[in-house]
Amino acid sequence: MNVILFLIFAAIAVVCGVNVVVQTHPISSAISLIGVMGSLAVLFLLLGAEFLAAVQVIVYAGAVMVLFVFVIMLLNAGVEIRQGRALLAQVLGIPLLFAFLGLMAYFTRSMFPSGRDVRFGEFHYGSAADIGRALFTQYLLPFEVISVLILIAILGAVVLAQKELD
Amino acid sequence: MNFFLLSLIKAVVVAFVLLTTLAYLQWVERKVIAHIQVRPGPYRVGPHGLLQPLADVIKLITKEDLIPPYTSKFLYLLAPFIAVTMALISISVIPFGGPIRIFGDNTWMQLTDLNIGVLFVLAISSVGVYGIALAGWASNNKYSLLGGLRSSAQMISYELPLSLAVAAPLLLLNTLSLRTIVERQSGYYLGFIPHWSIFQMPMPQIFSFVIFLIAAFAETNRIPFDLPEAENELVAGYHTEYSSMKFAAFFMAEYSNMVTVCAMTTTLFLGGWLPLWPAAAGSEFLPTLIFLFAGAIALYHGLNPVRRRDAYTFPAVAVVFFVLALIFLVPMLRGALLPLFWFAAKTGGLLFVFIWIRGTLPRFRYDQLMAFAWKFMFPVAVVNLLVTALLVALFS
Amino acid sequence: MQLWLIPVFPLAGFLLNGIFGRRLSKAVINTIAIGSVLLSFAWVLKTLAGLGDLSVAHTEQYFTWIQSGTLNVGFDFTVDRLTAVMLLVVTGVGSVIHVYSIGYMAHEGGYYRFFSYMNLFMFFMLTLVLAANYLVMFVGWEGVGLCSYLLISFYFDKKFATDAGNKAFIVNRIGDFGFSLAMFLIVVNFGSLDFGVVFTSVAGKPQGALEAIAFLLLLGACGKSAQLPLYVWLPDAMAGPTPVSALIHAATMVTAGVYMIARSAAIYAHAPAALEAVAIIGVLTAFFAATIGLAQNDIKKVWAYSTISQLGYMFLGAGVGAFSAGIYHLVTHAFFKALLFLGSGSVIHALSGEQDLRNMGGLRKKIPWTFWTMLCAAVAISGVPPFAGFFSKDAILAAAGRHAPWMYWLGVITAGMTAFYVFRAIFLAFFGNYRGKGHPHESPWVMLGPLVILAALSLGGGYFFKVPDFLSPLFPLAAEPDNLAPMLISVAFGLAGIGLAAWFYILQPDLPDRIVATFSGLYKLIYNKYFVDEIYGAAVVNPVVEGSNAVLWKGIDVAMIDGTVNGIGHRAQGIGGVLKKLQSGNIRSYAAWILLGVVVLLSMGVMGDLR
Amino acid sequence: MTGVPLSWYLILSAVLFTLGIAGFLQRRNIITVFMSIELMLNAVNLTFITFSYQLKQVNGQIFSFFVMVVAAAEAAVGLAIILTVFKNRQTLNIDEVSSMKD
Repeated sequence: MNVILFLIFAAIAVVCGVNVVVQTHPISSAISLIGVMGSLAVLFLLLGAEFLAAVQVIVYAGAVMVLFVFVIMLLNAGVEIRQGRALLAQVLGIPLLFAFLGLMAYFTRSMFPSGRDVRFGEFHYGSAADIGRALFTQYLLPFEVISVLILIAILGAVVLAQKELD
Repeated sequence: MNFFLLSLIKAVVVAFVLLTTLAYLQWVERKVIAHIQVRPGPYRVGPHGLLQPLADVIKLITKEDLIPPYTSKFLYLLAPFIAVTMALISISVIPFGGPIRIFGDNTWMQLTDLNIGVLFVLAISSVGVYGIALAGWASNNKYSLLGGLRSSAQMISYELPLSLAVAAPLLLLNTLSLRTIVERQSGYYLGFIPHWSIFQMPMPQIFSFVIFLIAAFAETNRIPFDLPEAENELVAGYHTEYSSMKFAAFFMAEYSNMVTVCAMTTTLFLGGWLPLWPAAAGSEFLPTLIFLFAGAIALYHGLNPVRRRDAYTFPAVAVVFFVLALIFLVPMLRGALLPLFWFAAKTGGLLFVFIWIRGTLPRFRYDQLMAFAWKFMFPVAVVNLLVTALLVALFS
Repeated sequence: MQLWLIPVFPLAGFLLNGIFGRRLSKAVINTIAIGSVLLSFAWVLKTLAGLGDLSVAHTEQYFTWIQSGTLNVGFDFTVDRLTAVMLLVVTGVGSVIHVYSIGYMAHEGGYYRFFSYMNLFMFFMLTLVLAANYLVMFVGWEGVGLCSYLLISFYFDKKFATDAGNKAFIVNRIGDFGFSLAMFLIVVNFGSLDFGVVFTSVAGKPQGALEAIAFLLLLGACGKSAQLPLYVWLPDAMAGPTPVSALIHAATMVTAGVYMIARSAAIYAHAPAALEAVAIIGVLTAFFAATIGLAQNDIKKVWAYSTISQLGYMFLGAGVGAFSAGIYHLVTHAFFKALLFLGSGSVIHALSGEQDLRNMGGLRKKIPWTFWTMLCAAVAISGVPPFAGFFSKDAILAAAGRHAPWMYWLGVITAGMTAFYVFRAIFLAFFGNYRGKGHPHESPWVMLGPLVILAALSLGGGYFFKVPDFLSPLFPLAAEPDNLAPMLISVAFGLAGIGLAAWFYILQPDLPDRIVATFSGLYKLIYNKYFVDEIYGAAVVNPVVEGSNAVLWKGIDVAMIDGTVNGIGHRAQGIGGVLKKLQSGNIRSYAAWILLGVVVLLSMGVMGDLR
Repeated sequence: MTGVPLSWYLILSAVLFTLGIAGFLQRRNIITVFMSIELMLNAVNLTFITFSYQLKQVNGQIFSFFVMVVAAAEAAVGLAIILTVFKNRQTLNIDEVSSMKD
């Protein structure tokens, strides 16, 4: 059951991920990315992070990606034009990517040869209460700092958007 | 395998009831609005137009299914699918009633209970935006696009006060599971004031309730916040280019969202399936009384018919009501049906408010809508949340 | 006693008028500006009335300003009898001049600006006077310099006015430089800047240090009070409006140097060489400026040189040890010189801006109030008994006579010249036939009122305000030998000067021209103010400018500093020119580079067994 | 029930991350590039949560939470910047937005 669920959603994630890269229309990429996020949320659930799974959907799929879609619609972004001068990226990109992937896989295999198997329900420290307790005790300072960051981001977005209106 | 079988049965029952409700909700809406506007409403198909939903469904199914040219076909088809799926899915975590026994198994009148039920509903509803946004985009129509843009901005904006309004009662109830939420609202102050969130000490969540309800109007694109489908500006908004069953899907999604939102309001603020006053004070006989009263009225109209056929239809309705009243007197069934009655009564009352407001209020202008969300609802919700948190921290 | 309120009233007036003045009506601006100064004056009176006989200084400490090591400078104010005299002069004469300004400035632009600057000046002047230590005094010192600059350049659309402002500011810098050095020396030697501490511990300090401090303070005083050799800015400062000349450049600010030397009397008492220098500078300045004043045709320039000359008297008084006589002359001079300026302002006002004496004449009948009040001032400054100038000048000359006869004689000759040039101006302006073109008209009462008040003070101020007696606790009076001869001589010289002026300019109006023709060389020398400005230009200003140009700018700045910096820049540019090929501006190639780096690092990890 | 080896999750994460890089390298539309970054962040989140499971600690989830918050902030500001760029240059092509090079 675990394996089946993992394989299904991993496959969805990878297919959607590939789609993000190969689709030429930004809105198709965006939809595919939402697919990746959704399947990742399920994987989070499998890993016992139920709160984060919900947050993943609410924040990423529900807010961030809606913003993306909104901007794509607003700018009426069309199919992208394939013209560029990034010779390096074109030539070096693909081989480098494969090298990177291979190295990462090698590391993972060699560093975690006998990692514990993931079984749904074995880990149950991911509830909202656990996250909240950690956030408001051990990670209180980062939490406050990040709230200030959010505030700054809001102000920045407002300032930028305001300038656009003038 | 009992688990799966039970779940299947429950799912089928819930789906059937929900879909029927959706169909008839539309009839109810047309009737209520008609009466608000002093006209009869649907009247031809069946007695008092009772079969109108069926006729509508047949009409929609048999209509020509148009796909406009120069559109992204995949997205065009995906949009109504997303809309209706996301709208229907959230009903699965709503508890309709307490524990019951079916075929010797203990179960709950709820499809499933999640630890993060509230977050689940929020997540699903936030994904629901895509249905409308993509429909607007994929139709390749400027009115649709404007409708889609408006709805995405509107729904993102109103999600904030909505979530903040949800957070406040959660501070009181201390759980995210919807079933536990209802259970923690049981009990009475002084023997008659229920422990519902809107009454619960130390901070009655009346403000949250109002904010949630207003934000819910916006989230469901209902008047006075139905900017995405403002007829006089945008033809029909995001579903201008949709026809036949795809159009019906959007309609279903809208009504289903309404039902979900009302059910969520009931669960979060109005104590779910819990009765208004204690059973000891006779709350268990209320349904019987109501149905008896309704039957008596129907019987009276049947005995004094305005039209000839009323002499047959009204007595028949009266009989149905009397049977219902009797069913509520059977002790074995009453235990299962009373929670359902209370849940349906509360949800139905809220739905009536939705329809009532649609019949009464005009539409906002778009900038007013946004200003209202950000400059009024959001601050009020934040203040409410802070005050609640403070009081909870001080008194519990 | 809330001493701080005294300067704060004008400061409030400055802020109100400065910030909101543009939108206020003239009536409101007047109320704020004059009201604040009058309030200040009233508060001075109340304070002095409440402080008793002031034989002991009354000090108030507000807050610690600078705390550094053992040095502790507080923002403190103090009042003793010297301060009291200065406060009365500053706020009293200041109030009168403010009232006068309403009439004089009525038709000028920048009305609110003028009054806000005037109030700011009052604030700084009162701070200077009230200061209980050298640093707070320096604040006021610099502040009045700033206001002087601002008001000289008041007509900032005229180049000569802004040039004059710059000149005043720059020349004053030299003096301020001396003052700050003196302060440093005081800190080093005394460890404190408080007057009380410094003056009580002055005995026993090294003689050299005290002389140095005293000389540096003298340099500062020379700058502020326009003494040789730093007097050159004052004549040009007449470019400002006449009330400014009266208030700042005659009555108050320029006397700050005298005040400061009198305040530092304890130091000078132990620095005889510096004190002698004060006397010499004073008497030479008095004589020198008076000679220039003989030949000036611009009425305000005459008073300017007269002011320098009278300031020289004050320095002389201080330098021969008669500090109280110097302050006495400061007070009377404030009355009659302010009156002369205001009167000439009234004349200028009557003639719609005409300042040249040669274009006046016969105004006696046309503007009688102005004439009579100015005549009062003229007799006062000429030392005619029993008017104000007589007492103070006589006190100074008497002290000078006891100190050194040559100073006395030079002072007496100067007194004669003073009487001559003052009456020359009076006769040229008010007697004879009218030589101008416009139609003179008497000034409004708001201007004449102050003139009358000041006239009364000029006539009776010397007799009624016996400043030396009042100051005797601070500066003991010298035992005066009962000898009337010096006094009679100086009075005689003064009357002779008046008579000579009358002979030259009323009885024999063509005589001056013949004398000028005879001594044309000398006349040109005097007329051109001994070419001092030109000499300074050639000897100081030009070498500095040229030197800066040739050495500092072209040599050091361009060749060395710029050369080094630009050289480094060029190198970096060269290297960057090669490296910039990497910076294609294409973000995707940057990403590719980063990826390359990551892959290289990972491979190194694999090879180096990162585990 | 058999479990899924932990390394599968990590490799999935690596694959998604690589896909993100690929999108960054190959795509020209600024918005798509931005989405590729989001994809990479998601991949990293998966890694964090996997390690959280492995170490039986909640810390990894907290990090992941912070990443999401930062991503949200970044999206808001980034999209505002994209709007401004589009407003000023009428293009979304990342290769044409290169005036910093000179």
